[in-house]
Amino acid sequence: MAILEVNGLKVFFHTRNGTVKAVNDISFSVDSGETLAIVGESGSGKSVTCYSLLDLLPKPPAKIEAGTALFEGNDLLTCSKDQMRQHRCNDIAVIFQDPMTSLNPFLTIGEQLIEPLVHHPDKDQAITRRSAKEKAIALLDEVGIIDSQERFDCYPHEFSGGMRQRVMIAMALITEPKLLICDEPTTALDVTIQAQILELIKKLQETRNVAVIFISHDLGVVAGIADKVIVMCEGTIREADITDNIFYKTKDDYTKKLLSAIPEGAKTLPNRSIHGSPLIDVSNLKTYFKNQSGKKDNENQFVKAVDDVSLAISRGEILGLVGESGSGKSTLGRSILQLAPATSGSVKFDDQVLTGMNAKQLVPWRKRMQMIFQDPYASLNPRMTVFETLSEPLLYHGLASKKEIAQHVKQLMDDVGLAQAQLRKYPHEFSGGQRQRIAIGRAIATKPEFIIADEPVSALDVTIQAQILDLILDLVEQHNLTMMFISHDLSVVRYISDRVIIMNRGVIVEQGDTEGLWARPKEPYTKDLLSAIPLADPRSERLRIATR
Amino acid sequence: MNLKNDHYTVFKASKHKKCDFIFLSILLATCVTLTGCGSSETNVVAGNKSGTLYWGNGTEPQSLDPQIATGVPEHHVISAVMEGLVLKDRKTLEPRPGVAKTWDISNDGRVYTFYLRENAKWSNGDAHTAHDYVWSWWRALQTTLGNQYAYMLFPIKNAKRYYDGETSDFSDVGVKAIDNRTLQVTLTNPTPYFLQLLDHYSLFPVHQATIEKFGRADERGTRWSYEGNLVGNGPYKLEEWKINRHITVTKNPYYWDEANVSINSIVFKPVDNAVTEERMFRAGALHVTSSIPADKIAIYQEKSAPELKITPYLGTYFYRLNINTPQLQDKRVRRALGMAIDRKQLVDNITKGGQIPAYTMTPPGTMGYFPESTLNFDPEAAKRLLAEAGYPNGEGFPPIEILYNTNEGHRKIAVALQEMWKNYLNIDIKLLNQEWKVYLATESAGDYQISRGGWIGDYVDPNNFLDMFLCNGGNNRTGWCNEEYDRLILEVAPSQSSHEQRLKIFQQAETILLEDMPIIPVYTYTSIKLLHPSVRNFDDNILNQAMYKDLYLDANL
Amino acid sequence: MNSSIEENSSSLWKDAWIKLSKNRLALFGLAILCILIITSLLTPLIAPYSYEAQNLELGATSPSIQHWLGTDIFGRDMLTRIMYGGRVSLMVGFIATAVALVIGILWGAVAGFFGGRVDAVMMRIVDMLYALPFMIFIILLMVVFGRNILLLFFAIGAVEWLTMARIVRSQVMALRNQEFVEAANSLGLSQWTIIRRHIIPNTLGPVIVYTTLTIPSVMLLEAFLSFLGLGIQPPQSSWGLLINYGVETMEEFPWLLIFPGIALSLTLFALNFLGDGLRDALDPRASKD
Amino acid sequence: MYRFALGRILQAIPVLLAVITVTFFLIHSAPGGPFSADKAVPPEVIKALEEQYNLNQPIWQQYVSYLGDVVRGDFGPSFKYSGRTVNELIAAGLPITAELAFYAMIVALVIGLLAGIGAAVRPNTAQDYIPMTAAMIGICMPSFLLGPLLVLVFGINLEWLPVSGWGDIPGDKILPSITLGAGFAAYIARLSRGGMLEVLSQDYIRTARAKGLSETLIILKHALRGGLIPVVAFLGPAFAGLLSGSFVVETIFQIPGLGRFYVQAAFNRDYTLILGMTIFLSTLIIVFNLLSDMLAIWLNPKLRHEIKGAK
Repeated sequence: MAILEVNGLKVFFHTRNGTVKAVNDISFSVDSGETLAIVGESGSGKSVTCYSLLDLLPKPPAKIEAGTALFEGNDLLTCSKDQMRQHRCNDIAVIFQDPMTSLNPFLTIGEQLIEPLVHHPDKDQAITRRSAKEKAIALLDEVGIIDSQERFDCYPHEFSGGMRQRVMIAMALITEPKLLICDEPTTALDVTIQAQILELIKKLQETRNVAVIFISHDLGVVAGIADKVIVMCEGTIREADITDNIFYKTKDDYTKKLLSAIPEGAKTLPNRSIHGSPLIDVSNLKTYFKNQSGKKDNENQFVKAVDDVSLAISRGEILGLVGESGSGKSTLGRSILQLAPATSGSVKFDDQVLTGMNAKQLVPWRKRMQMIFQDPYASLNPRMTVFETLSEPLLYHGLASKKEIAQHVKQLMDDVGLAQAQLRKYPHEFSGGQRQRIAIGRAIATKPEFIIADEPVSALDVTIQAQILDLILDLVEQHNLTMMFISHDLSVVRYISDRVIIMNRGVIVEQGDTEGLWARPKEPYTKDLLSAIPLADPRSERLRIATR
Repeated sequence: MNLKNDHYTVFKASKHKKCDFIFLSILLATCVTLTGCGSSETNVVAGNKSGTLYWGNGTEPQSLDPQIATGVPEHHVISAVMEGLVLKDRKTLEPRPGVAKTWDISNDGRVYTFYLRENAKWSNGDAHTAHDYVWSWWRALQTTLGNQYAYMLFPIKNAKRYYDGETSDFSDVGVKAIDNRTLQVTLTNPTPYFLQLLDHYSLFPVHQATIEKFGRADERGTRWSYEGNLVGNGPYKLEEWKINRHITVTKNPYYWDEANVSINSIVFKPVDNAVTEERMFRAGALHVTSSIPADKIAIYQEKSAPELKITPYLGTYFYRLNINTPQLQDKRVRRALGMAIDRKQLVDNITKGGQIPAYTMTPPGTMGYFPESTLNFDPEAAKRLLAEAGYPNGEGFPPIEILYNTNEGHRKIAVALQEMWKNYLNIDIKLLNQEWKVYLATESAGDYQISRGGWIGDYVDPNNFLDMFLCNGGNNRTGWCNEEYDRLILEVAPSQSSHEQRLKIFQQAETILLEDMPIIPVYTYTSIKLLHPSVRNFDDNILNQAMYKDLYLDANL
Repeated sequence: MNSSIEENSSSLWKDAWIKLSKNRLALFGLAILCILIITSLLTPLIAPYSYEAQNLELGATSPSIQHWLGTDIFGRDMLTRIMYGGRVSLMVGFIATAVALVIGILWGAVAGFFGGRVDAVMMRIVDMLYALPFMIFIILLMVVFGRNILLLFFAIGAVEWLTMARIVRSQVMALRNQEFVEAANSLGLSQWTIIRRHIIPNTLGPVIVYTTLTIPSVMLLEAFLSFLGLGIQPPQSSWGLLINYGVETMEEFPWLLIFPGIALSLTLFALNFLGDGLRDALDPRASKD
Repeated sequence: MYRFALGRILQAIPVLLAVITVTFFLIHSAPGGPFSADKAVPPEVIKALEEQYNLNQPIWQQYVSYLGDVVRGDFGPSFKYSGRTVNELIAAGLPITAELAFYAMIVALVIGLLAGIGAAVRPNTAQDYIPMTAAMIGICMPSFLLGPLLVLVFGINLEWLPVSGWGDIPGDKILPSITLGAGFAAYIARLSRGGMLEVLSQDYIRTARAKGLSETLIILKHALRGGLIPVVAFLGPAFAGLLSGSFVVETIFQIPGLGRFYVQAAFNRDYTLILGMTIFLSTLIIVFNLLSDMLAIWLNPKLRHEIKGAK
């Protein structure tokens, strides 16, 4: 029997710029014990759908225009505020995407866990702090928090991302809900952690027999756990079916597009690297940071972000640098570009030692090496138009005169695939993919020889990701670039790079030719990484989860 | 839809009433804490019952040592806790017996013999003798003490010589205790106002044992005059001194005239802001104020409120003209400036406190002195004089600057004068105000063109006003010097045998001063205060001096 | 197409203006300010009376046909006085605030951007100035430099920039680790260029709001300083001084307080509306209308 | 935390020394000495006085010996209040000013937080606009205007409250506290509104709501801590402002606090008193800035953790 039945739901956002039809007439149902995945890119309305069920949307501007959402026969959309509190407390729980921001940084996790029990809307159901704590600790054990007794009194920042998401899950489960809504619960996590969390959700669902709505933009992630999948696009349902049908027998173009956008297989373009003296030569590079939270004894005084790394990049090569968060991969990139001061070791660019140069001496070299940053939201100055952003490097390095600048900028816009008419717009007026195009445009403006791309696609939707990867490959080809491509996503790295370096805890674990490494990983860490990649193939995914 | 990027706050209120209630109760609790409970009767009502007088006393007294203190607020407290040989009549200011029951004056007016009361005692019960005066006046003449009123003793024979170090033997000075109850004072010249000086605090006796207990006799800054230490001989004794809060004095049981002291205690409150003081008076916090804001006077006058007391005061408001300013060197210019001031307008519409337009430096009526003046308000004559001096219709007259110390009252007068001179003489005036000490430094250095000044008499005698403008007078500051004037004041006047003759000499000197006009008299001060009707026997006099022991409070009001 | 691109070069300000012109409240504020400024400029031509001519016999009178806003105790027309006072107040308010703004932004931006020792030393200097007795400082300035309206700006600017510097510093501290600053670094831009182009424009929001609050308080500070003898002298006046005098007689002649008070409040509200509008206009992210 | 505090205290020493030095030379170079008066003071008297207070020594010598005294905790005798020491005068005025500042702070916090939180809870409604408009006026309403207005209304017309004094009559502390606190209440209202709006749009508030907590609990427990951090950071500067702003209020209400002493001392050129008070007030300002920073750290578990770690 369906525990939740949504019919004809319409949610519009009434802003001063007009009405956005975020969710436009969708219907679906979930049975208890069943996992429903809602898949779609950002802006597809998948989160809005779920938030509207629990009355978590900001009103205004959001307004539920029509529809019903029957939870065990009661309409969630029209119930009173008190009833809604009851539902939130007893029936439906949410795991949010970002465990970083979804936990209150000012309260201990224990306090946050027991809250709904202690302050239950029904005074009769409220329990004492002591018994709530017992329950919470048991649950923390269940979700895999070690030393739960002590960790109970810790603050969120004292946990790693994965642990925080476990806490979040415990928090959702503590009221023993009948329906669990997971809103991109693994998107912010590393690939190995993601695998663990997915596994945990699956396990808990089975032991507790709860219904799950699993929201994700990543078909690979849902392949292994979903019973049914809904594909959403622009507020409407494109396709709804059981999982296997979606993956293997889809007829919908959009679903096909999603599936095809998942980077798969090796780089298709030839390796252009020129042997001989490398363009970049890093030897024994160490970058340490003063430890803020450690003790002041000599051993732990520094965080060894990059610890004795040597590598070389040939001209024309695309080097993939893979590592999980905290592995030091970004710091390595920044150290090579002299953006983070190296503690020791040397970086040579075209046989010239860069380490130890002052800012002024570096200026001519800066022109020749550039960086593309991860977050297209943060890496563009929000108060500069595209024109200004793109013209700045050109003017600063004297690559174009004031007269020619417009022409140059337009050329750049063409290169990165942006419409010239958008010159006057500000970053916030663009989508993530377009922003990343701007950032790429800025990086290639000075016609550099070497570019470090630091997770350039990890914040993007999968279809956009594919476009940007293709753009990068195009540009590398066109401008004969050398590139270091940093990513945590192994599929992406495999798709784009000639050679791969795996980094963990500041040191290089393994390196080698991309396909060789995929085929014959030597180190256990590499093997772990490779095996954790979720595949958009429900059958093999299920098999993998079962065998682990 | 990215929820994070949305401006609108995710919020709906459900339990609002409850929130508001909590907040309101916090606010209420705070209010209650601050209030205490209920209100009580005003100071005035309570004081009338208990015989306590609440006195608005200007600024916080800086010292109660009569030989160190200067200033009016200090005077008010000191004359409650100490007393001189002679007191003044509360209306006429004629000498009245104080510690001295009677006195003789020799025929040549140079030797005074005082007979002290048998029952004169210090507030600790010690005997109070003529020797106390000899010692006190010796102390008053010690330079190391830094007594700014030492000159008040200079009429006494050899006192100035002793002070200047020309003699080191105090027995040369004309003060002698013949026995415990007889004090003989010898003066250099017959000094008609000498008896008045005895009522000035610089000639009050101090208690030797107490002073020596807390330090050397000539040491400043000892603690002898503080709460719990001070021993005096006045109708009251110092009970409590809370800095910037109040000074309380209570009846002195050892006072010789204790039986006639009616008010049990006086609370002096330092209130240095006239606006606040007036509000306090209205709210019943004070019986007497030390002043009243000029703009409030009219309001009290309109309803002819009995509280408002306006009395002529022994003081002159004037402007100094710096003789060294090129355009002021010509006395015709100075006269023109003096004649182009409509003093009546000024006192009626600006100062509004019943001040009297002044055409002479000495206030009329000072010890029977009614000087005549050649000065009057005559813009036409002023214009002519200015033209004669080479500035027809003010043309070519360089702009001139009025200096005054920062004060609302001075500002208003300067602004009015600026406009009058512009109007009548067509000359440009600029104003410059300076903070008090800066103003003093500027004025003393002669670094000004026109500067406002004021002089309050220390004793009732024309001499006190006219000797300011001697060539080397410390308070002259105008650069003006006239030998004839100096001779009249320093030599001719003191040697006159009769009072009338002496006043004629002063008139001559005053005429010289006004003809040359290094100063422009503007008005004669009035003392303006608010006085609660329950305070009786607070009679008006030109020194604005209350006789505390005569006062009583009428509890029916 | 080409011509439109040429216009792009200073587009933040240009776009801000376009956005501002669509914000009715901000336009209202701007209009009020313009009226005030134009009135001030034209005052010598349009003022109904002389600001210094006294009529002592008339004295203080309440508003009437002849004197719309009444007269002060010298019988001077209040409307005229307020118009002339506005000249001084607006000038002092804008110039002194501008001085504080420039010093405060530069100081705060440099301290926040470089951090470490530079920051420590610069902020300790700010601490010290915070702790200094203002009164003595003013008296001394007055004595050493004499009376000078420039000194007034200096004195006010010297006080007001401290808070501005602190606000900007904390903003910059948050900004300097943003990726777009790092991107600018990787382009090889000089530190100064980064501060000027990337840091300061992004601190404008709080700065503008603080500025709109500073201008009225500067006007009142001017009154205090003029009262102490630094700054303007009678018969000239300013709104602050008029209010100051008005307070003394607010029971007897309330109009002497009310009308200058209204003038100042009007400016305050106009500035506030304009400030909020500007803040939104200068933030391209704020919704566009 | 101790280490952090200690570091800040050590940093304060050069600041204080600079304050002393600048003030010392400033006041000594201001025209007019402590003993100049309207009636010309004879040179003998001036000389005697200067000798007694060591003002006849070279200025640097005075400076060095003053520093020595200060280190020993002796601020010297007041020049003007003959016989009083500076320590004694500060001891008399400080408790009163401190109490006034404390009550004003309470007024500011209670009114400011109520208005600010209330406005943030219902943004863009009357509950937001009215207190925020009032706050804007409050920020610009000088206390020399607000004080007399309150006195006229509550003291004289309604006769509810005393018009002056401090601790003499019950209720005489209300009007001064409100007068002094009002401007700061306005600032706090704006700050807390901004802070609360920021926090209320955070994800973790949504989490709390999804857990079925009541709105009151969400505001008081989840939002308040983070939302008040800007207010806490403002408390240090606010305290400094309260201390220096107390002069006007003390004058209006005739309160015998430090502020009036300070200004009188400046006008009297009472060198030792000015210096003593400057040092004292500077120290207080530094200490309260430190306390407000420490409170902000303590409120934020992450910062607390970092500071603790650095120990």
